[in-house]
Amino acid sequence: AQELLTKMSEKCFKKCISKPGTSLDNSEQKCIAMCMDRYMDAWNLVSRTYSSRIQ
Amino acid sequence: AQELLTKMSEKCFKKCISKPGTSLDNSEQKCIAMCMDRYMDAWNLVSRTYSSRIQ
Amino acid sequence: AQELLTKMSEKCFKKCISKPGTSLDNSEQKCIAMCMDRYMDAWNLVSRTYSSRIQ
Amino acid sequence: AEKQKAQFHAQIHEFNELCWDKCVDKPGAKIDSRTETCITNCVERFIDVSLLITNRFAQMLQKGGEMH
Amino acid sequence: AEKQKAQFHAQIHEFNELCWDKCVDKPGAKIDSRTETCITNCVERFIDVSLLITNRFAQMLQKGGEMH
Amino acid sequence: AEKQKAQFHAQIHEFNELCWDKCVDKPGAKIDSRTETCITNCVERFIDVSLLITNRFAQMLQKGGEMH
Repeated sequence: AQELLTKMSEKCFKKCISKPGTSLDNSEQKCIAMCMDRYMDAWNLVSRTYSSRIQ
Repeated sequence: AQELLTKMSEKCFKKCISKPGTSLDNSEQKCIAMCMDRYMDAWNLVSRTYSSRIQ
Repeated sequence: AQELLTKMSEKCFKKCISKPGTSLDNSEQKCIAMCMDRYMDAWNLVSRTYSSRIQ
Repeated sequence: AEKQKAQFHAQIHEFNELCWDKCVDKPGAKIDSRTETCITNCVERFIDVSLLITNRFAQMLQKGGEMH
Repeated sequence: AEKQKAQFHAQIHEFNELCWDKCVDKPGAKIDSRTETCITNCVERFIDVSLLITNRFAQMLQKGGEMH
Repeated sequence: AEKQKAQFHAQIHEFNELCWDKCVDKPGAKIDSRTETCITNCVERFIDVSLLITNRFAQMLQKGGEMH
Protein backbone atom coordinates (compact mmCIF):
# COMPACT_ATOMS: atom_id res chain seq x y z
CA ALA A 1 0.00 0.00 0.00
CA GLN A 2 3.06 2.26 0.13
CA GLU A 3 2.58 3.61 -3.38
CA LEU A 4 -1.11 4.28 -2.78
CA LEU A 5 -0.26 6.30 0.34
CA THR A 6 2.44 8.27 -1.46
CA LYS A 7 0.24 9.18 -4.43
CA MET A 8 -2.73 9.96 -2.20
CA SER A 9 -0.60 12.30 -0.08
CA GLU A 10 0.63 14.12 -3.18
CA LYS A 11 -2.75 14.43 -4.88
CA CYS A 12 -4.59 15.47 -1.70
CA PHE A 13 -1.89 17.92 -0.66
CA LYS A 14 -2.25 19.59 -4.07
CA LYS A 15 -6.06 19.67 -3.83
CA CYS A 16 -6.39 20.80 -0.22
CA ILE A 17 -3.37 22.93 0.73
CA SER A 18 -3.28 25.95 -1.53
CA LYS A 19 -1.16 28.09 0.80
CA PRO A 20 0.80 26.05 3.35
CA GLY A 21 0.52 27.79 6.75
CA THR A 22 2.15 27.19 10.14
CA SER A 23 -0.18 24.27 10.87
CA LEU A 24 -2.91 22.21 9.21
CA ASP A 25 -6.11 24.06 10.05
CA ASN A 26 -9.46 22.41 10.59
CA SER A 27 -10.83 22.87 7.11
CA GLU A 28 -7.62 21.53 5.59
CA GLN A 29 -7.80 18.43 7.78
CA LYS A 30 -11.41 17.82 6.74
CA CYS A 31 -10.53 18.31 3.10
CA ILE A 32 -7.67 15.79 3.40
CA ALA A 33 -9.98 13.21 5.00
CA MET A 34 -12.61 13.65 2.27
CA CYS A 35 -10.02 13.64 -0.47
CA MET A 36 -8.59 10.42 0.92
CA ASP A 37 -12.01 8.73 0.93
CA ARG A 38 -12.69 9.87 -2.64
CA TYR A 39 -9.24 8.78 -3.77
CA MET A 40 -9.92 5.30 -2.46
CA ASP A 41 -13.38 5.26 -4.04
CA ALA A 42 -11.72 6.14 -7.33
CA TRP A 43 -9.03 3.52 -6.82
CA ASN A 44 -11.60 0.80 -6.15
CA LEU A 45 -13.69 1.87 -9.12
CA VAL A 46 -10.68 1.91 -11.45
CA SER A 47 -9.62 -1.45 -10.13
CA ARG A 48 -13.09 -3.01 -10.71
CA THR A 49 -13.43 -1.48 -14.19
CA TYR A 50 -10.00 -2.65 -15.27
CA SER A 51 -10.49 -6.15 -13.82
CA SER A 52 -13.81 -6.69 -15.58
CA ARG A 53 -12.28 -5.47 -18.84
CA ILE A 54 -9.31 -7.80 -18.86
CA GLN A 55 -11.24 -10.91 -17.89
CA ALA B 1 9.06 -0.02 -27.80
CA GLN B 2 6.94 -0.55 -24.66
CA GLU B 3 7.83 2.80 -23.15
CA LEU B 4 7.12 4.60 -26.42
CA LEU B 5 3.66 3.02 -26.58
CA THR B 6 2.90 3.88 -22.96
CA LYS B 7 3.93 7.51 -23.28
CA MET B 8 2.18 7.88 -26.64
CA SER B 9 -1.05 6.50 -25.15
CA GLU B 10 -0.89 8.93 -22.27
CA LYS B 11 -0.02 12.00 -24.31
CA CYS B 12 -2.57 11.26 -27.04
CA PHE B 13 -5.32 10.40 -24.59
CA LYS B 14 -4.76 13.78 -22.93
CA LYS B 15 -4.76 15.63 -26.28
CA CYS B 16 -7.71 13.83 -27.92
CA ILE B 17 -10.15 12.71 -25.21
CA SER B 18 -11.40 15.75 -23.35
CA LYS B 19 -14.58 14.13 -22.04
CA PRO B 20 -14.42 10.33 -22.04
CA GLY B 21 -17.77 8.97 -23.39
CA THR B 22 -19.26 5.49 -23.67
CA SER B 23 -17.12 4.71 -26.73
CA LEU B 24 -14.34 6.20 -28.84
CA ASP B 25 -16.18 8.21 -31.49
CA ASN B 26 -14.95 8.71 -35.02
CA SER B 27 -13.30 12.08 -34.51
CA GLU B 28 -11.52 10.82 -31.41
CA GLN B 29 -10.17 7.84 -33.34
CA LYS B 30 -8.90 10.09 -36.11
CA CYS B 31 -7.32 12.42 -33.58
CA ILE B 32 -5.54 9.47 -31.92
CA ALA B 33 -4.18 8.24 -35.26
CA MET B 34 -2.90 11.71 -36.18
CA CYS B 35 -1.48 12.28 -32.73
CA MET B 36 0.34 8.97 -32.95
CA ASP B 37 1.91 9.87 -36.30
CA ARG B 38 2.99 13.27 -35.00
CA TYR B 39 4.37 11.72 -31.80
CA MET B 40 6.55 9.41 -33.86
CA ASP B 41 7.63 12.28 -36.13
CA ALA B 42 8.66 14.16 -33.00
CA TRP B 43 10.42 11.11 -31.60
CA ASN B 44 12.42 10.60 -34.79
CA LEU B 45 13.30 14.28 -34.96
CA VAL B 46 14.41 14.36 -31.33
CA SER B 47 16.42 11.22 -31.88
CA ARG B 48 18.20 12.64 -34.98
CA THR B 49 18.87 15.99 -33.30
CA TYR B 50 20.30 14.39 -30.19
CA SER B 51 22.40 11.89 -32.16
CA SER B 52 23.98 14.55 -34.34
CA ARG B 53 24.73 16.64 -31.26
CA ILE B 54 26.53 13.96 -29.31
CA GLN B 55 28.63 12.73 -32.20
CA ALA C 1 24.19 14.52 -7.60
CA GLN C 2 22.96 13.18 -10.94
CA GLU C 3 19.30 13.36 -10.03
CA LEU C 4 19.66 16.89 -8.68
CA LEU C 5 21.24 18.01 -11.95
CA THR C 6 18.54 16.32 -14.03
CA LYS C 7 15.66 17.84 -12.08
CA MET C 8 17.32 21.23 -11.96
CA SER C 9 17.81 21.20 -15.72
CA GLU C 10 14.16 20.35 -16.30
CA LYS C 11 12.72 22.85 -13.83
CA CYS C 12 15.00 25.69 -14.94
CA PHE C 13 14.48 24.97 -18.64
CA LYS C 14 10.73 25.25 -18.05
CA LYS C 15 11.08 28.49 -16.07
CA CYS C 16 13.62 30.25 -18.29
CA ILE C 17 13.17 29.08 -21.89
CA SER C 18 9.67 29.95 -23.03
CA LYS C 19 10.44 29.87 -26.76
CA PRO C 20 13.58 27.90 -27.60
CA GLY C 21 15.61 29.86 -30.19
CA THR C 22 18.73 29.10 -32.21
CA SER C 23 20.99 29.72 -29.21
CA LEU C 24 20.78 30.53 -25.50
CA ASP C 25 20.70 34.30 -25.34
CA ASN C 26 22.20 36.36 -22.55
CA SER C 27 19.04 36.83 -20.52
CA GLU C 28 18.28 33.13 -20.73
CA GLN C 29 21.75 32.26 -19.47
CA LYS C 30 21.38 34.67 -16.54
CA CYS C 31 17.94 33.26 -15.75
CA ILE C 32 19.36 29.71 -15.74
CA ALA C 33 22.18 30.71 -13.38
CA MET C 34 19.77 32.40 -10.99
CA CYS C 35 17.29 29.56 -11.18
CA MET C 36 20.07 27.11 -10.38
CA ASP C 37 21.13 29.06 -7.29
CA ARG C 38 17.54 29.31 -6.08
CA TYR C 39 16.95 25.60 -6.75
CA MET C 40 19.90 24.74 -4.58
CA ASP C 41 18.75 27.16 -1.88
CA ALA C 42 15.39 25.41 -1.92
CA TRP C 43 17.04 21.99 -1.85
CA ASN C 44 19.15 22.91 1.16
CA LEU C 45 16.16 24.42 2.95
CA VAL C 46 13.99 21.37 2.27
CA SER C 47 16.81 19.14 3.42
CA ARG C 48 17.28 21.06 6.70
CA THR C 49 13.55 21.23 7.39
CA TYR C 50 13.05 17.54 6.78
CA SER C 51 16.11 16.54 8.81
CA SER C 52 15.07 18.56 11.85
CA ARG C 53 11.56 17.11 11.62
CA ILE C 54 12.59 13.47 11.57
CA GLN C 55 15.14 13.74 14.36
CA ALA D 1 2.19 -14.56 -11.11
CA GLU D 2 3.85 -12.20 -8.60
CA LYS D 3 5.19 -10.12 -11.45
CA GLN D 4 1.80 -10.01 -13.14
CA LYS D 5 0.19 -8.85 -9.94
CA ALA D 6 2.74 -6.07 -9.58
CA GLN D 7 2.11 -5.01 -13.18
CA PHE D 8 -1.63 -5.01 -12.57
CA HIS D 9 -1.19 -2.75 -9.55
CA ALA D 10 1.13 -0.40 -11.43
CA GLN D 11 -1.56 -0.08 -14.12
CA ILE D 12 -4.23 0.72 -11.55
CA HIS D 13 -2.05 3.47 -10.12
CA GLU D 14 -1.39 4.90 -13.56
CA PHE D 15 -5.08 4.84 -14.57
CA ASN D 16 -6.12 6.24 -11.23
CA GLU D 17 -3.80 9.23 -11.46
CA LEU D 18 -4.87 10.00 -15.01
CA CYS D 19 -8.60 9.65 -14.35
CA TRP D 20 -8.45 11.41 -10.98
CA ASP D 21 -6.91 14.43 -12.68
CA LYS D 22 -9.50 14.28 -15.46
CA CYS D 23 -12.63 13.61 -13.42
CA VAL D 24 -12.26 14.91 -9.87
CA ASP D 25 -12.38 18.65 -9.44
CA LYS D 26 -13.14 19.23 -5.77
CA PRO D 27 -13.47 16.05 -3.67
CA GLY D 28 -16.94 16.14 -1.99
CA ALA D 29 -18.55 14.33 0.92
CA LYS D 30 -19.60 11.49 -1.36
CA ILE D 31 -18.57 10.38 -4.82
CA ASP D 32 -21.35 11.61 -7.13
CA SER D 33 -22.68 9.62 -10.07
CA ARG D 34 -21.22 12.01 -12.63
CA THR D 35 -17.72 11.50 -11.29
CA GLU D 36 -18.31 7.77 -11.14
CA THR D 37 -19.40 7.64 -14.79
CA CYS D 38 -16.47 9.83 -15.78
CA ILE D 39 -13.97 7.53 -14.06
CA THR D 40 -15.45 4.35 -15.52
CA ASN D 41 -15.50 5.83 -19.04
CA CYS D 42 -12.02 7.25 -18.56
CA VAL D 43 -10.55 3.82 -17.73
CA GLU D 44 -12.47 2.12 -20.57
CA ARG D 45 -11.49 4.73 -23.16
CA PHE D 46 -7.88 4.76 -22.01
CA ILE D 47 -7.73 1.02 -22.57
CA ASP D 48 -9.32 1.55 -26.03
CA VAL D 49 -6.71 4.17 -26.87
CA SER D 50 -3.85 1.93 -25.74
CA LEU D 51 -5.16 -0.97 -27.82
CA LEU D 52 -5.73 1.24 -30.86
CA ILE D 53 -2.19 2.59 -30.63
CA THR D 54 -0.60 -0.80 -29.99
CA ASN D 55 -2.40 -2.44 -32.94
CA ARG D 56 -1.70 0.42 -35.30
CA PHE D 57 1.94 0.38 -34.26
CA ALA D 58 2.18 -3.36 -34.95
CA GLN D 59 0.69 -2.80 -38.42
CA MET D 60 3.17 -0.03 -39.16
CA LEU D 61 6.08 -2.23 -38.18
CA GLN D 62 4.83 -5.00 -40.51
CA LYS D 63 4.31 -2.64 -43.44
CA GLY D 64 7.14 -0.19 -43.17
CA GLY D 65 9.94 -2.04 -41.44
CA GLU D 66 11.63 -0.99 -38.25
CA MET D 67 11.54 2.35 -36.49
CA HIS D 68 14.50 3.47 -34.63
CA ALA E 1 22.09 2.51 6.22
CA GLU E 2 22.91 2.98 2.54
CA LYS E 3 19.32 2.19 1.65
CA GLN E 4 18.01 4.62 4.27
CA LYS E 5 20.25 7.36 2.91
CA ALA E 6 18.97 6.75 -0.61
CA GLN E 7 15.39 6.90 0.66
CA PHE E 8 16.12 10.14 2.49
CA HIS E 9 17.50 11.67 -0.69
CA ALA E 10 14.56 10.47 -2.76
CA GLN E 11 12.24 12.17 -0.27
CA ILE E 12 14.17 15.43 -0.48
CA HIS E 13 13.86 15.40 -4.26
CA GLU E 14 10.15 14.71 -4.06
CA PHE E 15 9.51 17.45 -1.48
CA ASN E 16 11.71 19.86 -3.37
CA GLU E 17 9.84 19.40 -6.65
CA LEU E 18 6.46 19.77 -4.97
CA CYS E 19 7.41 22.84 -2.93
CA TRP E 20 9.38 24.45 -5.76
CA ASP E 21 6.28 24.29 -7.94
CA LYS E 22 4.11 25.65 -5.13
CA CYS E 23 6.39 28.39 -3.82
CA VAL E 24 8.73 29.65 -6.54
CA ASP E 25 7.18 31.74 -9.25
CA LYS E 26 10.05 33.57 -10.89
CA PRO E 27 13.51 32.82 -9.45
CA GLY E 28 15.09 36.13 -8.32
CA ALA E 29 18.61 37.28 -7.47
CA LYS E 30 18.17 36.10 -3.88
CA ILE E 31 15.72 33.82 -2.14
CA ASP E 32 13.26 36.15 -0.38
CA SER E 33 11.86 35.50 3.08
CA ARG E 34 8.36 34.87 1.76
CA THR E 35 9.57 32.06 -0.47
CA GLU E 36 11.67 30.70 2.40
CA THR E 37 8.66 30.62 4.73
CA CYS E 38 6.53 29.06 2.02
CA ILE E 39 9.05 26.26 1.42
CA THR E 40 9.51 25.51 5.12
CA ASN E 41 5.75 25.42 5.71
CA CYS E 42 5.24 23.39 2.55
CA VAL E 43 7.62 20.66 3.73
CA GLU E 44 6.20 20.66 7.27
CA ARG E 45 2.57 20.51 6.08
CA PHE E 46 3.35 17.84 3.51
CA ILE E 47 4.78 15.68 6.29
CA ASP E 48 1.64 16.41 8.38
CA VAL E 49 -0.57 15.35 5.47
CA SER E 50 1.39 12.15 4.92
CA LEU E 51 1.17 11.25 8.61
CA LEU E 52 -2.54 12.06 8.75
CA ILE E 53 -3.22 9.88 5.74
CA THR E 54 -1.02 7.02 6.90
CA ASN E 55 -2.58 6.94 10.38
CA ARG E 56 -6.12 7.21 9.05
CA PHE E 57 -5.39 4.44 6.57
CA ALA E 58 -4.08 2.19 9.35
CA GLN E 59 -7.26 2.83 11.37
CA MET E 60 -9.45 1.98 8.39
CA LEU E 61 -7.62 -1.28 7.86
CA GLN E 62 -8.11 -2.22 11.52
CA LYS E 63 -11.80 -1.35 11.52
CA GLY E 64 -12.99 -2.39 8.11
CA GLY E 65 -10.65 -5.16 7.10
CA GLU E 66 -8.76 -5.21 3.83
CA MET E 67 -9.24 -2.90 0.89
CA HIS E 68 -10.65 -4.01 -2.45
CA ALA F 1 27.22 -0.72 -24.68
CA GLU F 2 23.79 -2.13 -23.79
CA LYS F 3 23.61 0.19 -20.81
CA GLN F 4 24.63 3.16 -22.92
CA LYS F 5 21.93 2.35 -25.45
CA ALA F 6 19.31 2.17 -22.71
CA GLN F 7 20.50 5.53 -21.37
CA PHE F 8 20.35 7.04 -24.84
CA HIS F 9 16.76 5.85 -25.24
CA ALA F 10 15.75 7.13 -21.82
CA GLN F 11 17.12 10.54 -22.83
CA ILE F 12 15.15 10.52 -26.07
CA HIS F 13 11.96 9.79 -24.15
CA GLU F 14 12.67 12.56 -21.68
CA PHE F 15 13.47 15.13 -24.39
CA ASN F 16 10.49 14.05 -26.43
CA GLU F 17 8.03 14.51 -23.58
CA LEU F 18 9.43 17.91 -22.70
CA CYS F 19 9.54 19.20 -26.28
CA TRP F 20 6.18 17.65 -27.22
CA ASP F 21 4.56 19.57 -24.37
CA LYS F 22 6.35 22.75 -25.36
CA CYS F 23 5.94 22.62 -29.14
CA VAL F 24 2.85 20.60 -30.10
CA ASP F 25 -0.47 22.24 -29.46
CA LYS F 26 -2.96 20.36 -31.60
CA PRO F 27 -1.51 17.49 -33.65
CA GLY F 28 -2.33 18.12 -37.34
CA ALA F 29 -2.39 16.03 -40.50
CA LYS F 30 1.30 16.72 -41.07
CA ILE F 31 4.09 18.06 -38.91
CA ASP F 32 4.52 21.72 -39.94
CA SER F 33 7.88 23.44 -40.27
CA ARG F 34 7.25 25.68 -37.27
CA THR F 35 6.74 22.69 -35.00
CA GLU F 36 9.79 21.02 -36.52
CA THR F 37 11.98 24.06 -35.83
CA CYS F 38 10.58 24.34 -32.32
CA ILE F 39 11.40 20.70 -31.54
CA THR F 40 14.92 20.89 -32.95
CA ASN F 41 15.66 24.09 -31.03
CA CYS F 42 14.04 22.69 -27.91
CA VAL F 43 16.34 19.64 -27.91
CA GLU F 44 19.44 21.74 -28.69
CA ARG F 45 18.67 24.34 -26.01
CA PHE F 46 17.84 21.70 -23.44
CA ILE F 47 21.24 20.13 -24.02
CA ASP F 48 22.81 23.62 -23.67
CA VAL F 49 20.98 24.17 -20.39
CA SER F 50 22.07 20.78 -19.03
CA LEU F 51 25.70 21.45 -19.94
CA LEU F 52 25.59 24.95 -18.49
CA ILE F 53 24.17 23.63 -15.23
CA THR F 54 26.54 20.67 -15.02
CA ASN F 55 29.63 22.81 -15.64
CA ARG F 56 28.54 25.53 -13.24
CA PHE F 57 27.82 22.89 -10.61
CA ALA F 58 31.29 21.38 -11.05
CA GLN F 59 32.85 24.83 -10.61
CA MET F 60 30.85 25.44 -7.45
CA LEU F 61 32.00 22.16 -5.98
CA GLN F 62 35.62 23.02 -6.71
CA LYS F 63 35.38 26.48 -5.22
CA GLY F 64 33.05 26.03 -2.30
CA GLY F 65 33.47 22.44 -1.26
CA GLU F 66 30.61 20.01 -0.82
CA MET F 67 26.92 20.81 -0.83
CA HIS F 68 24.62 20.43 2.16
